[in-house]
Amino acid sequence: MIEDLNSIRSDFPIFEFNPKLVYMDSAATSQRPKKVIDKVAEVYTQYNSNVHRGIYSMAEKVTEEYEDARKEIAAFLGTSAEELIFTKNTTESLNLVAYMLLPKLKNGVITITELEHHSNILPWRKVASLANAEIKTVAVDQEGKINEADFEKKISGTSVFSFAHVSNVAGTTLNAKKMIRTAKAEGAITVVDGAQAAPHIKLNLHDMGADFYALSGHKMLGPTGIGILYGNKKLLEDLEPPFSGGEMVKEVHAEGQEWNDVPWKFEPGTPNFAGAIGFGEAVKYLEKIGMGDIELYEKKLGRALVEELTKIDGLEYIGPMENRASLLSFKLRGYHPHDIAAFLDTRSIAVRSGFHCAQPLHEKFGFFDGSARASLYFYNNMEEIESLARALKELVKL
Amino acid sequence: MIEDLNSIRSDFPIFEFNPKLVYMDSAATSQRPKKVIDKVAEVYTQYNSNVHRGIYSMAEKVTEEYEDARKEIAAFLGTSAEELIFTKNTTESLNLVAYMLLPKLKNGVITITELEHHSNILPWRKVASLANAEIKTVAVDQEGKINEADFEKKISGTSVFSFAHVSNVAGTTLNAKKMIRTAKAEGAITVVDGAQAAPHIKLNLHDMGADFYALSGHKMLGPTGIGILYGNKKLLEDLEPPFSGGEMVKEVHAEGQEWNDVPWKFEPGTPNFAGAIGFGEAVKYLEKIGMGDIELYEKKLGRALVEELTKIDGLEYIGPMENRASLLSFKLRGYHPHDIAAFLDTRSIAVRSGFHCAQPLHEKFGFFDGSARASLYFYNNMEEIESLARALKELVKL
Amino acid sequence: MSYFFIENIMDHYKNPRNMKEIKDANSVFGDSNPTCGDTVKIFLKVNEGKIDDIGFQGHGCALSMASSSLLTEMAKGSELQEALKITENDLMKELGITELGPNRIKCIALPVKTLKMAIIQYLSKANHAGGGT
Amino acid sequence: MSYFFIENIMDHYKNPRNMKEIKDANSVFGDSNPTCGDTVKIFLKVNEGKIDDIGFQGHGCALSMASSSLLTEMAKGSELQEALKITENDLMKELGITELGPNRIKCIALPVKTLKMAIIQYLSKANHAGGGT
Ligand SMILES: Cc1ncc(COP(=O)(O)O)c(C=O)c1O
Ligand SMILES: Cc1ncc(COP(=O)(O)O)c(C=O)c1O
Repeated sequence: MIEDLNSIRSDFPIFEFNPKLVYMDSAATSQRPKKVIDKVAEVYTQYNSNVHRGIYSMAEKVTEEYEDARKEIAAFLGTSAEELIFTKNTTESLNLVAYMLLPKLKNGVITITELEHHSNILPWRKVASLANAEIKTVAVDQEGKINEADFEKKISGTSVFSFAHVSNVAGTTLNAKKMIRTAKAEGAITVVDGAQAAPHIKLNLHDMGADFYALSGHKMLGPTGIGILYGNKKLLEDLEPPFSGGEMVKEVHAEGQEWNDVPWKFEPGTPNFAGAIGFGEAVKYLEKIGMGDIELYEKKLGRALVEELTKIDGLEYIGPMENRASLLSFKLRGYHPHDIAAFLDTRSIAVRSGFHCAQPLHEKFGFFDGSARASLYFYNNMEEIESLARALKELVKL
Repeated sequence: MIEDLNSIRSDFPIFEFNPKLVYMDSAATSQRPKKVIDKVAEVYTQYNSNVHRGIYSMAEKVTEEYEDARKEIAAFLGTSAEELIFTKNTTESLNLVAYMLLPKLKNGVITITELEHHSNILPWRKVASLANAEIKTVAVDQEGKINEADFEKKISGTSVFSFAHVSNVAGTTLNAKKMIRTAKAEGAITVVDGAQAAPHIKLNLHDMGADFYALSGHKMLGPTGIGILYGNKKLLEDLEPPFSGGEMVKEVHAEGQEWNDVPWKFEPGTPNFAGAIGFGEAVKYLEKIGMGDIELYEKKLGRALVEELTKIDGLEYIGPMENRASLLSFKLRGYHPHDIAAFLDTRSIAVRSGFHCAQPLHEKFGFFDGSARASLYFYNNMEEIESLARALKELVKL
Repeated sequence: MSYFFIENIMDHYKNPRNMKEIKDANSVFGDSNPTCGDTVKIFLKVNEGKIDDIGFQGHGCALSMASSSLLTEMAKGSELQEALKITENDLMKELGITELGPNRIKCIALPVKTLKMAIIQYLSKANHAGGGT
Repeated sequence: MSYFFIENIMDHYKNPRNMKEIKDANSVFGDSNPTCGDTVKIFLKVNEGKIDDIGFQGHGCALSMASSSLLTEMAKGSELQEALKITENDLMKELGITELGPNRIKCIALPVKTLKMAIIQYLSKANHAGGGT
């Protein structure tokens, strides 16, 4: 159980540097524990050299650390290491899979949902325009939950189904396993945007059955510039790499080339090896705390967030009342979201305002000015939620 | 003048951690000074939050640092900040520009040279196959220099001309300005792979006239996972972004979207902001030492490398005798390049062996087992070159 | 100091000056900041090269509304050439803000840009019509 | 300790055993490590399920050549089923190497893999031919 929160907070140097900070923007990017920051510095200080192929000692060491990080993350996600492609973030992962699937999309149908982040909308619009494919969007109800009937209808005949596992605005968690089963029965390839799920939920991707799963290291204690695209091994072996360059080939001749094995054939160029190794350390840290415990604790935070904030007069939010992720996107009658965030900043509370890269969803719910979003992680606590509520009440009285 | 080398070396923590290390693999990745390592840790410790749009103080601070880094790098390269796209490495930069230019390549001609790294070959093969374009390859002579007559012949009618400014195997430096002028007179768009030039040469991209220029931060003292694609503003404004997602749009609606201004429309998703800020710090460090001085000093190193190593019986190298970058790719009769590197490792000398992602070039020169490559930077010195030569002589006697 | 505690800003925000439509305006220009949903529309009544009357309508955060209000005050009665010269910095000075992060500058830039466009539109119309009222 | 200073390795490298073509081999298999240009070709003379004679030809670094040489020594005279079981680890032990980085393991893996393929090829041919010599 997460009880000794003080000890957890002291693992994060930013709270030491800024003890008053109430950081509620973890859905944008999380804070990072000392272990991760130190690990990155360790790479640069002790065995910095390029991964793969180098056969002097430092190069062997860094390659080992890099591939060990991949194994660590694979175990964490319930996959095997050769199914994990290192990218720079979720957005690159989604663009990569979209271009990988392009040859299979000719005149096909791509289905997404109304909950998507721009990163899971725009790449599909791009490949749809290249492949003359159609995009269908599954509707959500007033609580931001999938409209089951609409899903059943739209999934039929779909070539690729891509959806957010957890919405970064509504806080809805989708029943990924069930939806994937339905989609696969229709012959669809399934892609999951796990940017907001992987940091908060114990995952087992093999059990879930997704063909592809995308996530960002920086949202789950890792360094910036490192992400993952998980891909089912069989598919990875069959598909062509859309991007190419050094390190992802076995042979290149004046005519023709032979790709490397998976996953390396999808990792052209020098990877962010310090970032990957740091991400491995982040995952170790999460394992130590325990994803099960994190999930339980954050459920409490999510519930408290709704309870405390809905006491405020004129506050409206997007998403379900119950079973929500520990984030809340809201507006306050008479106050522009920017003003809410700017005012909270005077109280050292960091929340984001705007559309959070999900403008169609905001428009659907009539949030034309966007929203203010408080997004929490396991290093937050109940007192901070009370501080947030108190500050908002102050604002309303101003 | 670079004279006080001891003080420079003490800026790099890896030499303190491993005082015997003779690091001669900087063409693969450079070492990083303490200032850069510390800057990355500073971001994570003092104002870690996502760039753009956040309006609380930390988000403002990190956005400012991120955009200041872009300005710093722009000044360093002789461009304006809005022409610099942050990528993860040269390879991503080259893939990005190749896909950006895809719509202009239909049935066109792409010209490259025999000196190219796989990262400047394979992306062009990919878009050539998509656009039904032809690839022409300008030959080099026995010294690894451009065959001028062949260049004149092949450049005619070219849609895109892409070439390595400095070869990572032969050490040849091309006359970029002159070749660009010729290519532009033929109506070609010019792309330069600057991975091995930017770390070593004082650049002024506006003066050079390239339309695009790609480079990697990790080869010039910066963190891993950060690179640059410079693009001429007019072209950047006209071209469509091939990759998309959060942060690179002004508006997204159920139907349609409006891209952000340049350069942001080419930067989908959360950037490697800690990496970019660290890269800004690296460039400041290089400015302080002085690129002019680095160039002069490395000329000396390059000359000494050839002089000392060619004294060894049975050694053959690729590239020009004079005017070479401070790197040497060589083989030694009777010794496989792997054995050379493994033996040098026992003497704490780190060199790379293999094809260095430039297999066609090795094959051209009959180096079918690849080569061993010693690549130096301004933190290397003459004594280290002597140590290398001594160790190779030892090997020959073994 | 945060703009929340600068009286001048809060005063302009809560009691905006010149927040009105001008029916017989001779130039009307509207623009928006799509990333945050802010909108501003400016109405100009120009007479012999001077801004006789100015109004604005809009919708957005306190900063953008207060700066629109203040801007109309500053512009009212001035020569077009003078009004064209008003910058974000002038507004900040008048509002009493010493610094503003990169993500908020655009809240102030929107009304400045919109006024500029309204004036330019007026001038080019006047030009077209054969040179001045 | 680096392999340069392990006598056994240097001995096998400089005086490779069984480095020969076998003209009447009943299985020949060649493979390569394209990333470093190493090649190995293995010749097998099998009799009643036993390796009567074995030869190799090849080209590569000291590690790959020494391990090819040693491997032929280990396999010679053994049952096919036994020879199939030889792993990279066994070779390392015999050579006297305690650890090997990820980028060098493949130098040892190449001859092991090649021998395996030569045996499998022999077995499937034998099978096709109606079951055993
Ligand atoms: C000439 C050249 N181009 C491109 C690259 C690729 O750089 P990166 O691996 O950082 O993408 C390299 C580095 O190996 C290089 O030397
Ligand atoms: C649901 C969702 N998908 C995708 C992304 C994009 O992640 P990144 O910016 O790390 O690429 C985010 C993060 O903002 C997100 O919340």
